[in-house]
Amino acid sequence: MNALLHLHERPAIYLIVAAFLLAAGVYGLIRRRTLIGMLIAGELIFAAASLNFMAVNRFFAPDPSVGQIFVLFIMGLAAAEVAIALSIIIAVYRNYRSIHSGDMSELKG
Amino acid sequence: MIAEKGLITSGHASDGTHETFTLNLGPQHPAAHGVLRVLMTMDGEWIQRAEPIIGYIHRMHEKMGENRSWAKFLPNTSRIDYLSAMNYTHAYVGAVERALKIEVPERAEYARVITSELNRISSHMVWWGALLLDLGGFTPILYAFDDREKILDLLEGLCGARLTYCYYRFGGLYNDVDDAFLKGTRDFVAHMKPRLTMYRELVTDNIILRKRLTDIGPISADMCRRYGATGPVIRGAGVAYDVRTVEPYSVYPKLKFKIPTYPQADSMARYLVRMDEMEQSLSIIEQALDLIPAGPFMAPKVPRVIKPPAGDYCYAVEAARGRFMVRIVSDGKEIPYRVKLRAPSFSNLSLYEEASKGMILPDALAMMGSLDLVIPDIDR
Amino acid sequence: MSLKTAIRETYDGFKSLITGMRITAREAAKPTITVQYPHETLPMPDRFRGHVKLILDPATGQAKCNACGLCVRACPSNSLEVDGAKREGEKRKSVSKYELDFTTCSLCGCCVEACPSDAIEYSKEYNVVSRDRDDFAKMDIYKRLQAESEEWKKTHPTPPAPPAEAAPAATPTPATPVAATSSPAAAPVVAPAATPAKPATSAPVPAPAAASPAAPEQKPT
Amino acid sequence: MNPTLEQLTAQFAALVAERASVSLPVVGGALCPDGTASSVESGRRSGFTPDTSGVNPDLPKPSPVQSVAHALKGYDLNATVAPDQVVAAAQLLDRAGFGLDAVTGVDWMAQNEMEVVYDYFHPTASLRVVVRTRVPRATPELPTISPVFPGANWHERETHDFFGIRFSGHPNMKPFLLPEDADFHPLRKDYAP
Amino acid sequence: MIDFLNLEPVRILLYLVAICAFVGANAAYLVLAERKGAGRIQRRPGPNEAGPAGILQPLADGIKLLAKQVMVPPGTDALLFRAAPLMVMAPPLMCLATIPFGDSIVAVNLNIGLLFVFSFGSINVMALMLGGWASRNKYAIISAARVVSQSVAYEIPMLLVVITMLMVTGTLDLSEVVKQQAGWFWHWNLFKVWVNPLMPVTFVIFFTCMLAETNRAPFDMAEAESELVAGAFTEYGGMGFGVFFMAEYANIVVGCCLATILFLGGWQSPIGALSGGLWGPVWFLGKMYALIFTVIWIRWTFPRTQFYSLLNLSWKILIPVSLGTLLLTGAMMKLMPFVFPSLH
Amino acid sequence: MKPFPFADYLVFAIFAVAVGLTVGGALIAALSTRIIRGVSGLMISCVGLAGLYYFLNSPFLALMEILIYVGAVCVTIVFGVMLSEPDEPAGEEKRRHARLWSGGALAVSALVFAGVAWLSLHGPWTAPAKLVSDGSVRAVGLSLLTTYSLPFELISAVLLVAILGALVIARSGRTKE
Repeated sequence: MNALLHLHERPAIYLIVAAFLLAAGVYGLIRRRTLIGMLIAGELIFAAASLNFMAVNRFFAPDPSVGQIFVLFIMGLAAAEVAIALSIIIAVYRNYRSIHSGDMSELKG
Repeated sequence: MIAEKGLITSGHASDGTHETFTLNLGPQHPAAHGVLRVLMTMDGEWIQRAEPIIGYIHRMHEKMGENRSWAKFLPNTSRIDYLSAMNYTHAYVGAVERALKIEVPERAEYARVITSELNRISSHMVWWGALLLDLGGFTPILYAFDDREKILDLLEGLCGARLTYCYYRFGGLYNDVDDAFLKGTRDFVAHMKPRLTMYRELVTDNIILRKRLTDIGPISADMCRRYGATGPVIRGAGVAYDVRTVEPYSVYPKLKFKIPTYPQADSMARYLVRMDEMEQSLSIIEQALDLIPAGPFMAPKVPRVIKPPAGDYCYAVEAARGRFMVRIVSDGKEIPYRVKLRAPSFSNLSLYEEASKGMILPDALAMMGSLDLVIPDIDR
Repeated sequence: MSLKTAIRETYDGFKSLITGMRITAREAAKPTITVQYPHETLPMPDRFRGHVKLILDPATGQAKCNACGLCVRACPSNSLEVDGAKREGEKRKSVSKYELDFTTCSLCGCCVEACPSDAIEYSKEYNVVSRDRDDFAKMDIYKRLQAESEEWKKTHPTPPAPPAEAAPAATPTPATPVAATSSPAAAPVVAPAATPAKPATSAPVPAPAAASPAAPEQKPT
Repeated sequence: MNPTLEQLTAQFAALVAERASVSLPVVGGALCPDGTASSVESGRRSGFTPDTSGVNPDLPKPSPVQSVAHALKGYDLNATVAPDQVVAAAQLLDRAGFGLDAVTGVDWMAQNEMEVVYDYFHPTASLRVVVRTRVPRATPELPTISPVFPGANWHERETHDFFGIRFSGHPNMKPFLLPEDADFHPLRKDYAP
Repeated sequence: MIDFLNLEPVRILLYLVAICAFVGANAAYLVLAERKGAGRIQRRPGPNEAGPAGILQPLADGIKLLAKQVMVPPGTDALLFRAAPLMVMAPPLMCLATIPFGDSIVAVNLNIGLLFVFSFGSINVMALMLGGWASRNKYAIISAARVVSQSVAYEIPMLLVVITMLMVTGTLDLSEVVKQQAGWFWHWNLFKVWVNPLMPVTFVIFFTCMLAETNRAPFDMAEAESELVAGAFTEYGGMGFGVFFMAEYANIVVGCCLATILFLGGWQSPIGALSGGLWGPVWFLGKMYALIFTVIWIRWTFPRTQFYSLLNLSWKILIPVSLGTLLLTGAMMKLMPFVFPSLH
Repeated sequence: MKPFPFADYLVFAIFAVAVGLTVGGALIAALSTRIIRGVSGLMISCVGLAGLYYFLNSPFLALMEILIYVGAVCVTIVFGVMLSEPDEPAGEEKRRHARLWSGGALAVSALVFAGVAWLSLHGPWTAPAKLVSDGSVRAVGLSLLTTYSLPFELISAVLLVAILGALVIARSGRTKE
């Protein structure tokens, strides 16, 4: 019981949750057939990475600001990625009337 | 753009890159001011095509005219455009008088001009408030209604009704203008002038309103001509077309007034025309109050049973929304053979489809507000 | 657009906004203008066109109407139904039924204008409410007159013995005495019998002084 | 160009020259002092025969264009044309700078005809022109003038609703003011509700 | 931070209850105040039948809304449709937890309170958007699209202004911000023209952005009645609509609280004394309600702006000007370090 | 102030809620068929993640997570959803094929989960002897502007390029102004 109450002070739980987020992201990436769905799955993977960073930063890093800085960078990258990806998705949608990845396979050079 | 299966019919625009959807604006919509339906084909918020669909309160006034005597049609004329009922009655009464060659006494003519112009002011006030309501300003309509109430009280004291006056009769008036009315009208004119200044400061000068109306909804003079748009719409396109001067009727030739025109042909021009018209109407009323003679208010010999000689007769007046014309066709009987009501809002709305092409939704609604539509007038 | 005009425009725009707010603040400081309707009412203008009502002949306590039917013919919407009967001891016909279909009446006033004997006028009643459609579809004007007539009888405890002679002589008398005599008692009559749900306060100002506004002048010929 | 339109052209030219430049108000009647000439009720009509919609040269030619006193009638010029000439008349008036005011019909049941009336106004001159034509009641059909005056679109739809007059070539002859399923034409004299 | 939770959960719970009550009462009575204010401006009495001077009107409205069936129209995404009102109500409640109403009257005295308010405030957009989208109504969807472009456009100048204020105050702690403005009213940030000569302009920008972020007239694009019927809430009835409505007022309260704290000295009195104890909330609420009254006043004076001029205003005027104030403040800080004692 | 007696339980409850939101949100994001619910799942997951960051001693990042992910990323994705038609096409694929796909995906992700979890639990983690900074906002800010100033600038450049790129790509199709 005591162990359960201090769960939030154990690194393992964070790492496992991060692993789960990663797995969910991977599943989504494989399973989703629309570009936006894939984008969401990608965001989950980013979140997994961030959580890992933070957990390691909190429990194992000598300088607890480094992990936070990296998570901030990840957030910035994620925002940039979303902006670009969505603009691409919209451009694709305009041209192909669809954003299903299967339909994209007919793209020709 | 926004496509949802089953809910939004998606189609392809001509260039193939934009998806359109259909927006049913009305028959119940806050901006329609009645039961007007506009079927809009939208590309996002951009209008590709806006087709007004009318007839939801069609009452077939013209058929009603064909199955009752000439005099019995009088109450109907107040109910076509309930906001400028005086003008409409004037046109019908004028047509019958023209057919019967009745000379209307001068006192009655001046009274008609005074009441018609009061009616025009009250109509423009409703338009002003309603336009501001369309544009999201809530307060002006209540100020306008406060002032309009004074007009309605005057007219109610005169003829007993506030909206559907039925005040004119063939050859004169229903009852005489009394001193209380004349004095009340003078007081109203004095009261109204500073109020118009207030209107200008509160709304016309407002930067938000100017941004919303300037350069929005251009309707060129040629377009007005081809669609038959009259009234403030054509005057807002720079053409000084006003029935009061083009086909002078009643005692208007004896009164001095300006026809406000603005050449910009946008919504702001139409707005300013109406605001100026209120001032001009006040000046007309002042002059008419000074000029109104004593005397009878009914022509001496109006037949008890009206039987206009066979033929067709037109009579047009400048109603608040534009040229209103009554064309009566008589076959010499007690009952009209045909009454055609040429309603100004009908023609003013008919250009909406062409004018609203490519506009953004709020602008199109602002333009619709600047046309000053009265739906019963369109549907008749 | 140069910077100067931009700044100028911004300044003007801002000033117009401030002006607008000043005006609404000024208006807010003024007293309210609305009339709180059920609690207070406005006086009705003399010429107000309510539904028609029969005029009581002050001399006889009976209706002036002789059921000639001109009003029925003048009505654009065929809302009137009038019937007359010859009463005992009277030379002319008098009204025995006067029904108004208020649901179709457009209050145009054609009937009042058409009446040759000035026997009908507009009531000042605008608060017409009922739960029953028939109260309007078959508005019994004659019954109201009878109620008025009863009131008249109370104020005139001894009705003149020979009414047949007095009646025609009294017809041309101006209408003002009617109001003078009947106005104190008219209030309950004006409030329609068919309005049980309505509080008594909502009755309009009872029968104003000049109840019959210059009736002879307003005829077209 | 047939005589009607020629007359119309000539009179327009004269009238427009006279009035368009002058500042208003001018009341009509100068050209036709008696001003009572009217072809409506007299039964005189344009050269119309039921089997062909064109002008029948056998019929005596009425004077198709009349000047009318504005004070008496409310319009200045009254032209009666054949059904196939309405478009030409509209084009003529369009070139002269006129605007379309209204299109409407009159059902002359006694003569078994329908009259279609086109009202034109001039935005700057005090000049109003009425163009009339007649079609048989059995087959009321006319060419549309909506390509010339787009405002006629609605007026013609309305006239079709009320009278059942078909305007061939009209882009959108759907029911307008009447309900979508209305199969009657209320302004026909034989219509009983 | 975790110790903090250990110590004061009861206090926080109590405060949360109090905040819920505060928001509820405010939302209810601001509606009444709005209607009364509109009535005053339009020279009519406003609601005056329910209770003396209409004081029970919110109660009557609430009962009416509660008694109505909550309709979920067919074709909607029922789950999101139901979730959106909750999502829209949660952020202002959270935000108010960090607002210091007085010297020590604050639920959670976060040292990054300002960030807290903004991060939770950003959820609001998402909620409106989901509500609009889930309604599957064309007007609602147009409104949702407008909400996004509008709040994205106005979040930028607002955050720029807030960054300016951050530079001036040097802290994200809202209580600290207020404490710095102690003394007479010229110590308020609004009047600190020696720090940044454009400070009043900054305040006007903040206020404008606040109006736009809360979808208030003249920027009420999201629920432009005459265009989009009721915008994102078109399909909502009963309490669903009521919650959206309350959330709008709760957001106004939050926005005005923030403006009070950042610019008008929070709970500090304008005369240099009488700030302590119960005087604090009095001053704070006085300033806040004055701002709210201005918001109401503006709504009933102006017409609605055009959508693209709204965006133009943000992108072409507010963002450049707020960037300008930001740079100016930075330059002033560099050039005149003596006016920024907090940094040295 | 006296410590609250059930504080530990409360903390645990809040922690459990945070973990639950993260995991549940991720599940919704990965499994839901309607894309708009996927976005909502992502949003829920981010809120839970913010709670976890809070427990990891960084309320600053918790708020940034909400501000950026919920306020910006999710809103942008929903906007993208509104602009296109992204719902999964139902019944287009053969059911067996679909089952195979999801089975495969499930296997892969389970493998990933197991592997990463094993690695995380059995990795050579050692707690540091002493901390060089306290990890506060001030410390983060200081190192952002000193040690990590180059990446910081690079990130801002990336963001700028992303904005411009997004503008260019999304604008090309639009002919109207």
